[in-house]
Amino acid sequence: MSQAFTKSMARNIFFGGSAFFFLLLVALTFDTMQVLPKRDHRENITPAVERGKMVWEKNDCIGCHTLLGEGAYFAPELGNVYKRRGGEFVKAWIKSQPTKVPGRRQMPQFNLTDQELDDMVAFLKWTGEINTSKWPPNIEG
Amino acid sequence: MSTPSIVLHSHKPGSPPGDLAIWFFIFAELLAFGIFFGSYAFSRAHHVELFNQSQLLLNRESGAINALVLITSSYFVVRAVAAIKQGLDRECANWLAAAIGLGCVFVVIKLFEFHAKFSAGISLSTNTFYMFYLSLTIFHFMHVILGMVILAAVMLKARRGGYTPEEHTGVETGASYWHMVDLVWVVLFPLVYVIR
Amino acid sequence: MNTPPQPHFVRPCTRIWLALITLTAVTYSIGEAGLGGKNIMLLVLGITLLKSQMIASYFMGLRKASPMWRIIMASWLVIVGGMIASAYLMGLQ
Amino acid sequence: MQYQSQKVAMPYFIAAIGLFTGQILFGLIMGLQYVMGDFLFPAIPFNVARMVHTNLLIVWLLFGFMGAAYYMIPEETESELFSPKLAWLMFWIFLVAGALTIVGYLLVPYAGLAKMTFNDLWPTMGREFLEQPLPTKLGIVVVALAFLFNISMTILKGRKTSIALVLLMGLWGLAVFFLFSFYNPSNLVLDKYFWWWTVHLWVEGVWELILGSLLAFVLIKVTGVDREIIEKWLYIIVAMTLITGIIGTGHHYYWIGTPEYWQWFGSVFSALEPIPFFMMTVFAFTMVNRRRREHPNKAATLWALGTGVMSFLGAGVWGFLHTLAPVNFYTHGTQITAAHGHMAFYGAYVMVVLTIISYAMPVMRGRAANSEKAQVMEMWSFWLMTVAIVFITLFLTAAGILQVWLQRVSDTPMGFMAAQDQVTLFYWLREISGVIFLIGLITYIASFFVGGETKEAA
Repeated sequence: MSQAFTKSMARNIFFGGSAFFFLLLVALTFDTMQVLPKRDHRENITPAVERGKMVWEKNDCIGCHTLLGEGAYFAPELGNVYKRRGGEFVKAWIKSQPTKVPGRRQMPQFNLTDQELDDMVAFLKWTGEINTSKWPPNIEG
Repeated sequence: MSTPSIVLHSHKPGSPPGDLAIWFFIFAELLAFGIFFGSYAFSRAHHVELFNQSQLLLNRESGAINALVLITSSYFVVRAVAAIKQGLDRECANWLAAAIGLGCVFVVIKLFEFHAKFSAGISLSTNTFYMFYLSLTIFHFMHVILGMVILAAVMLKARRGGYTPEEHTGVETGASYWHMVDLVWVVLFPLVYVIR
Repeated sequence: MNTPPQPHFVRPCTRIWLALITLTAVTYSIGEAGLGGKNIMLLVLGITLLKSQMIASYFMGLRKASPMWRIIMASWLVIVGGMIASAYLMGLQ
Repeated sequence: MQYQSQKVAMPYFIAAIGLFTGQILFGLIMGLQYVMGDFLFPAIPFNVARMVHTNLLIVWLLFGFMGAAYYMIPEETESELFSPKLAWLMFWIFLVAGALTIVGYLLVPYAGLAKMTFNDLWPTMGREFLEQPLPTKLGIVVVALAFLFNISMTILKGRKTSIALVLLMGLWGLAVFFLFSFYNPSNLVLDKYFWWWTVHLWVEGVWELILGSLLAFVLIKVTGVDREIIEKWLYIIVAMTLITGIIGTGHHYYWIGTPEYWQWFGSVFSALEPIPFFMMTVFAFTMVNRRRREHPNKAATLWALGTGVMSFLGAGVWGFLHTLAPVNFYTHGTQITAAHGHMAFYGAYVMVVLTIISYAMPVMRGRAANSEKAQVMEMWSFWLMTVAIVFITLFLTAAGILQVWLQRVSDTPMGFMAAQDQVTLFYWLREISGVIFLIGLITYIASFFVGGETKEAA
């Protein structure tokens, strides 16, 4: 490489460039935080929804399912399951697991109390109402 | 002992003025801006009416004045490079100070324009046109500030006599970056403020 | 130590600067007149590419650089100009 | 090996390879569960196997990075490590904490583990890659701080080279962005938004600094090209990495509720993210072509070149495949993401750690390079593992394309499980490639124990 390209200039570009774009990320984050309330309807976060998120996390549902497309790809997307199946189906399904059909993918029995089941449904219902720019493409998720 | 007349220049003949690394950064920035200009143009093709309508609310005077300001400050930087090649440190620093001064004018005009838009309730999420208008102008605005920081650093070093006719790559590096910032606005102004 | 003569590029750059100022004024007046349509767009785009080429060659000093650099800059201008023009024409249909 | 304290890297490398083997074993279990749904159920349900697989991956890479730092920094700064004892202590704490966590995942139902480890006090569990209980997370912070203290003090009192500086920034960045894993708001959108500041700004931000500095170090040693040129390239590569990668975070903000301008910013900047990886490939090959010495360690050179190519393919090409918003709309949350994940992690981070291990281990054992026989075996392992990962990625890409077609694009979309049944063939083929990968890994481990006359000490 020619001598015309000095290390100190390259270092300045590294520092200047990364600081510049980190500032831009912070600025965009600031704007996003202003706009988010209108898109995620945080006013609908009831204590049940909060408890539901805790139930979701305590049982590592993300270890098999995806939520808004992020997680494990072993089991269906649950971001829009409330719209796809409805709350009662979700509760009945969780209570009736595992199916024990040989060779099929199995979901463990989590022994959730009725309160936890209702909270989980509230959380999934709220998640389904987030404005995700019309994702997923169809109800199958 | 007579000073050698020929200019000992560590500069590789044929490579553009200033440090090659800054040219690498210039073309990376031009690539990013180019993709943004393309995205603007093609999404305008899908919402011609919306873009034309929203464009009316832009303050074309401030855009034009800013174009003149940046072109003139670019010219001042050319004069600064010329001065340092003659070994006139003080004059070079003064030209750079003038260029930074005009940069401040640009920043002030831009701040007024943004303030007007934000207080009118226009934001990145208003519609696709304003999303592009604000993204492009804010992204360019930050480049102007970074350019002014670079020019300020070069000016201080020039004032301290840090450059000589034989070795002033730093001044040319800062100049090239500043010209890139001006070049981007020369393309951005007609695209966003004029073409309809 | 006598001061070396003024570099050769200052005089042309002054002329380029004045040309850029006038071309910007022309673009601005087109905008003020609120003209639209294909020909106006091509005119404005032509002016913009001319201004950009002037800045790149004279202000940025690419005129004296090896052809590779001039080609890179020119191709950037052509691609961006091409995108803007083709997108505009697409929008007309 | 000029500095005795460099030897502290040895346990870190050994632990790294050990955990790597564990990661692959659980990967094979999961691969089988994809085709035989009730394999090892309920003893090891899929989510537990996945936690172990992903957590082992991250922990063994961290061991590799720390080992690499302990090996490189004394040599870069031309001074002994600040405190080898502290390094040994941290090694055992991190290994024990990691082992306990994995045992906890396997033996205790996750909800029980959460209760046992005071998760209610400060809930941070149950999120992908960050499933560790609170005590483990706090342990990681302690180990990271002690490690950074050790490395930073060594650099402060020694020679400050660009490679050491970039590595230090990468490691400090890693620690800083890990702190975002402690932020777990009840609003899912905020939770995900800052979750990505740990995950994305790691693997597409500061980890690339570590990758760059490790690769630069090995290239200097193996090619003998002078430091000035290599460090210039390093700065430009890591500059482009952060310039594109920081706003590249936007390609995770398309569909999680964040405003729609992220679809433009995310697409534009993440489309530029392959550039630094392409530059790394050109960098590696240019340096090796212009080498000024014939280093006896051919295997390490192969690993270094392989890192450049595979990181460009896996992170660059396969990343670009599904990074543009209109494409991502259909491929988000499908096997395409898994395909990119496998090749990117292997190509960029697994290979660079194996590069530094392949270079450093012989030196720490008192010779410039292993015997011809050992190096041939190591090269066999390189090709077995690399080709296996390429096939895993190809099969998962095929599965992903079919899944997108059946479940997302078609007018009569199939349900999730119905679509999965259609792609089972590719899961079988992926599992076979996984077994070949394991054979490659076993060959790699075996190559350390092969005798034969070795090259003279460096």
